[in-house]
Amino acid sequence: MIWMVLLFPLLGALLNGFLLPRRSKLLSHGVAVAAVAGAFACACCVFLEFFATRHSHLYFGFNWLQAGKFTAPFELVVDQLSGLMILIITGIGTLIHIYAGGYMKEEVTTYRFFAYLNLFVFMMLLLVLGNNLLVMFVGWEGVGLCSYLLIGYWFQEEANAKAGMKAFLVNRIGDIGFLIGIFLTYKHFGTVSFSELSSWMNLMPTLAEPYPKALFWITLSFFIGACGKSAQLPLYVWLPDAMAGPTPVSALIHAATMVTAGIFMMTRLSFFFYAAPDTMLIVACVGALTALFAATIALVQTDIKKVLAYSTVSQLGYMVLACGVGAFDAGVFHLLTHACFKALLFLGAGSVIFAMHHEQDMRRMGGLRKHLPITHGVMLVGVLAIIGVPGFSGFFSKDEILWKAFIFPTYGPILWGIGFLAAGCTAFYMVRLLCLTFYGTPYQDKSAHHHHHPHETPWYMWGPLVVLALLSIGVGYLGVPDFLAHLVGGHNLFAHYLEGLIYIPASAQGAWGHLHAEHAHELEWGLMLSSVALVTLAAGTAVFCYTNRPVRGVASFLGGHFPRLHQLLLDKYRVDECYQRKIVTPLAEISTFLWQVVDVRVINGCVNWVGYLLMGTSGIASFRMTGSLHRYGFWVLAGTVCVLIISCF
Amino acid sequence: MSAMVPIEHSLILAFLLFFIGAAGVLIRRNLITVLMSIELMLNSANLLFVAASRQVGNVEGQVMMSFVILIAACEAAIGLAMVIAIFRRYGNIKTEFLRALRG
Amino acid sequence: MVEVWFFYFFAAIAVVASLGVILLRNPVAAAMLLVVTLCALAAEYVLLGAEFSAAIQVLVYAGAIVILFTFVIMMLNLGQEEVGQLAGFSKWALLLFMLGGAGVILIQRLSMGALPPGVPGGAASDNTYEVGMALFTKYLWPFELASLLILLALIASVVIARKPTFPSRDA
Amino acid sequence: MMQLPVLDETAVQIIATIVKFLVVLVGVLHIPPVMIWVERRVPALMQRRRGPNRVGFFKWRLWGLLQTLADAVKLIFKEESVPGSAYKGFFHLAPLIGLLPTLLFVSAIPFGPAIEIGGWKIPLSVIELDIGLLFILAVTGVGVYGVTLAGWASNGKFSLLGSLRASAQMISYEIPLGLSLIPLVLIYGSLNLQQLILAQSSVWKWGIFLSPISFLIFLICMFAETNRAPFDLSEGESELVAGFHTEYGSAKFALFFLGEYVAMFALSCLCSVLFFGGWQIPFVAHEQLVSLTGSVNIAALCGVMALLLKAAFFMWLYVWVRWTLPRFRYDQLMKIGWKFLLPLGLANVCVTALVLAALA
Amino acid sequence: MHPYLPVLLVLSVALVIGLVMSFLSAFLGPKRPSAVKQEVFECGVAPIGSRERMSVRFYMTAILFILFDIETVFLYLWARTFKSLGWFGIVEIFLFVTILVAGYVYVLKRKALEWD
Repeated sequence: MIWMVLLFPLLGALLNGFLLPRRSKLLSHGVAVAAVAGAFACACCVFLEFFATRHSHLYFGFNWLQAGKFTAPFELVVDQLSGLMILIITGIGTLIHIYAGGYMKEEVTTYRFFAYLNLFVFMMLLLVLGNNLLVMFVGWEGVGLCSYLLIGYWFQEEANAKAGMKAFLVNRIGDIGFLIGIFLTYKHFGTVSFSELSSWMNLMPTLAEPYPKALFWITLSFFIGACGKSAQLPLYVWLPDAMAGPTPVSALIHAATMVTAGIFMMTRLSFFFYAAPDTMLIVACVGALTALFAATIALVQTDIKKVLAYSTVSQLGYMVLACGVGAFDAGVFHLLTHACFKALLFLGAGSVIFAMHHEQDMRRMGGLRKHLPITHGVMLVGVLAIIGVPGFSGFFSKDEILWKAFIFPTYGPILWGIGFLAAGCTAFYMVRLLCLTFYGTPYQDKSAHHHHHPHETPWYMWGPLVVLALLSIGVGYLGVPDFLAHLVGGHNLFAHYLEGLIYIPASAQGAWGHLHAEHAHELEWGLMLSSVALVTLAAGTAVFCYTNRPVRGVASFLGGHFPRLHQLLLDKYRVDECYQRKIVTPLAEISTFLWQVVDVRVINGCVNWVGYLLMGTSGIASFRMTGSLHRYGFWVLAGTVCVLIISCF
Repeated sequence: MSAMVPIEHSLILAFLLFFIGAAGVLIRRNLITVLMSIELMLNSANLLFVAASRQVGNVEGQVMMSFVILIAACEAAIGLAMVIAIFRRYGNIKTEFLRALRG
Repeated sequence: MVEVWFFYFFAAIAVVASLGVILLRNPVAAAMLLVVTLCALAAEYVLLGAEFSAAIQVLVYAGAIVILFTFVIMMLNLGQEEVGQLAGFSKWALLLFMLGGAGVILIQRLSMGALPPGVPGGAASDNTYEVGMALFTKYLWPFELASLLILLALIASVVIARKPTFPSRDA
Repeated sequence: MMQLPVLDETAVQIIATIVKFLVVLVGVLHIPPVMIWVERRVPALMQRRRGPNRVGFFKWRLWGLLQTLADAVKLIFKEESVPGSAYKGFFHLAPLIGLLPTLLFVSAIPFGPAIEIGGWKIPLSVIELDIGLLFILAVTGVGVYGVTLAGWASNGKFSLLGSLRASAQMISYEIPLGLSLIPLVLIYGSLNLQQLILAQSSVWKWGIFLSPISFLIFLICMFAETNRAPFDLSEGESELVAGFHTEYGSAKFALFFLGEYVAMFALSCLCSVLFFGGWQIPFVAHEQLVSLTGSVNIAALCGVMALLLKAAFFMWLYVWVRWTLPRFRYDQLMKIGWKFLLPLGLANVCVTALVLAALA
Repeated sequence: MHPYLPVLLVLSVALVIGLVMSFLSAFLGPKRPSAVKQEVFECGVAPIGSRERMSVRFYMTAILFILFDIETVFLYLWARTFKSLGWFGIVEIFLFVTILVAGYVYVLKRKALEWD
């Protein structure tokens, strides 16, 4: 069954890529949806099978790599984490595939799109199911490749192609970190299998040198990998640009699944991270800073997808923060809820864009509530979920993370404070997005080059949205924090579910005692209420600023009073420019030097010189090269005879 | 069937055939004859396979021999196709026209 | 000992006929003598207890491959005068034969008595069956690859022989 | 010391082989005259003509049977004319090269069960091999050379074209011929003709019932392999005068004729052997026959008669078809061979194998 | 007796008889050669000989023949061992045949076998 989960998307990709007639869009779409839906059905079976026993199960495929003592079997694992992940990937994947059929209706090469998309699902499944680092790495690189292909799907436009390349190159930096992590792991532990590493860490009561130091570097390397894939500071720059791809791609790859691979990987290796508190501090800081940093940029963006992209970076920052403070379960829970509501928001934005004929600038929207009632409804749910209104999924997950950050012994309240501010920003920019898009007065296009009224999307586009909206509300109740759940006599189902998987190794128990310590519920209540208050305040401000007012209210306010700050935010802190100046340009100059001088002059020169020498001298020898078959044949034979004669003596 | 032909006989016969074939390759100017001489050389190899198979008492040499026949068939097919192509190009099939490899 | 005399008889036919293959001026005659050589060798295979090999020698080699040669000779309709000449290479050929002669002596000196006596009664009772079993079990992959080789030869010969890529010179 | 030659097994079998072959040879030498007579009288009957009926001694005209004898005598006493531009050696050898394989072919047919003479058990086939089927395929393959050489050696336009056509046709139909026999090997598990016959012990185990498609393919190939109507393109009189034997006359022409009829006879025998139980008489087991007649030899002769009768049916079929069906065009001929019979033969092999494996 | 001895015997006897027969009329028939008689027959007009070249399709036929001949031989081997190999053999030979049929289809698609 587990193999079927993998086989279906692969088959779909191959069919779409190689076999299907190129013109039938319906067939391409049908095959792609069927492949992912089939995988989802199988994944459900696999998950239920696992859920019945809660015993992680290994599936051995074949002996993949073997060199000396090193072995890397092609082996899959189904446990709490990968079981959950395959459900997310195939479930949300199915919805997005269905949606994409409508969104990509006007495309000519849909088969290419769906082939990539199915391949992505396959690679992502491989990533989460692999039982060793190498299989995971194959998936890791595979999703990177698909991401590259899909960002550059409309490669005819140079900007898109460049965005794809940027994503690929930035990811490479992270990948190198990941690879170094794999190498170091193998060097110190002699295996790359998760189950073996996990049991090794579990059995060690204390860690002697060199392990603590090694673990610091190992986890740091892996974290760099996670930074690349999950778009953390300073490697987040590719994700906003990745919005050049089609919106379903943004929803599936750059919001729900691939970008969370870093969080997934860190959770998979949580036993390492727990044992390396120094790395954890770095992780927590990077996460918190990313959350706030991206949220502030999102405040002033005008492109609807860019807002969502920075929002994604910010939310990923929350997850990384959760990992950093040791609350991997909260991180994974936020991953789950975020997957639902961010996919919802992206698809909703996609519907808006679709209805607006590929207009992405929010300043040119407005008053769409009348035209797109369903989209408006689901977007509202999504926004409420992401800003953390009580009762919606985002509330539970974000609150859990902030609480865990608060009780983190080192700089805990500071981390909480940053996250808290970011939550405020989130509420503001999301409500701003909603107001600009759906409320207010419709934008009057002076040039009036399109006369179409925006229409509600067809059922197969809003259907998935409704499902995702229901999920965005419902999923949250799986992870109601303990202190709230106790009110109704329950407990945190999600944390309970992950208990068997995420454990603190014996050697690191001391450092993480606070996670299980008793805390005053009053404090928890207080924090929660304060964040609700902040969210309400921020949302209220946004509503106040952006409805029934000239639209550029706050922009003009900011621009009027803090023009430099406003410009800085609009320029996204000028990180890209800085990278360009400090890294890309010098690199290009060095490369040019290597090319122009070292390669062309020195290396080519040497090779050419040798070549000229040989050409000059070979003229002397080539008098024997008559081109006569007989002579060649004769020398072959004569040589053979000579060898035979020599071998006789 | 009881008496066995000593393998040395087969060796010598194979050797003679091989050298006759090799001589054909070297001394003839006609591509088709050259190809036929190559067939002779292949046959000498076949004879060795069969004789060796007899010598060691199993049939693997004969299996090899059938593979060699298969290869000979493919070789003849492609070789003669090239002869036809060469004939179209040069109007005859003398080997001295094939001097593209001259240094 | 009758077998040995038969062996000599067919060996003589094979050698004489193969000499004819390389020396005759007429390509069709050469092809026919090639058939004779092949059939004589098939007889040798029978004497060596390899009746399946003998059968495919006649069936495939004499019955198919040489037919192809004959067809090509007839298709190109090469006259005798066009094809008969020797390459201007006779002194090398002389050397070759000297080397060949030396080789014969060498083989004789080396092999007579030096090789282990063969396994008696080595000929299988059901030769075809044994060859088939060996081919389809132990040599499974070579067998399947052989089909790819045939495919390759088929496609290559179609491509090469079909259309002239250059205008022919004599047209 | 002089010693009387003692007849041992080898000597007896060698003598028996030569005798059997001579008997077969004499037998097949009678086929062309009889067949030519049949080929003249049967169409005459079909077309309400009289056909040849003049030649005779005094009053005995024997329904024109003697006409063919006269023809034979005429052929032998005619002047032999060789074209000046012909390749002489091959011109003379070609009919022989064409005839030898067919003689080998007919020698490989088991005409009956073994007989016993003076305590020696003598099989009723001249050549009995374990790989009889492959042997037959091999000699038919070599048989192409006769046709090819004849046309080439004549060095004439019509002969060359005729011979190329004929040999291309023969090799094209050799493949389906070979493929059509594979299901029989699959079913009966042997390549030995005598064993194939013995395996068809009852009528319902005859090849025609167990593998009817094979029979169909084989029948078509039989006609094509012998260059008989409706596949007699190589000697299409209207376009090629007479095909590869245009330049042949007198005894050599007779040899070609002989070769053609022997090939027809051999293929008819093979057809009876493979698909109609060979020398077995329907519904009468051989052991029954032996006990009925009281003698192995008489029973064997009955078997020979049965086989010859079955073969005679196919010989007659040749004539019947010749005067019934029109000739195919050459492209149609090749199309039938390569695009119909070959895929059909392959499919037949595959289906037979699947069915057998499923039944096993 | 060696089972192949009869082949040799048949061949030699047939060769002798065949030679006798083919030279029978050389002895019995009249010999009156003339230049016209020795011309190649081309429907009575002056012969122009057979110097033109034949269609490449004959060659294609022969190529296909070789390749399928080999296939047939291997099929015979398989048929002979079919009862021992069973399904394994079927799978093996089907793969073999499939690959060859691919080549066959290629030849058909290239129309190398079209006689027109």
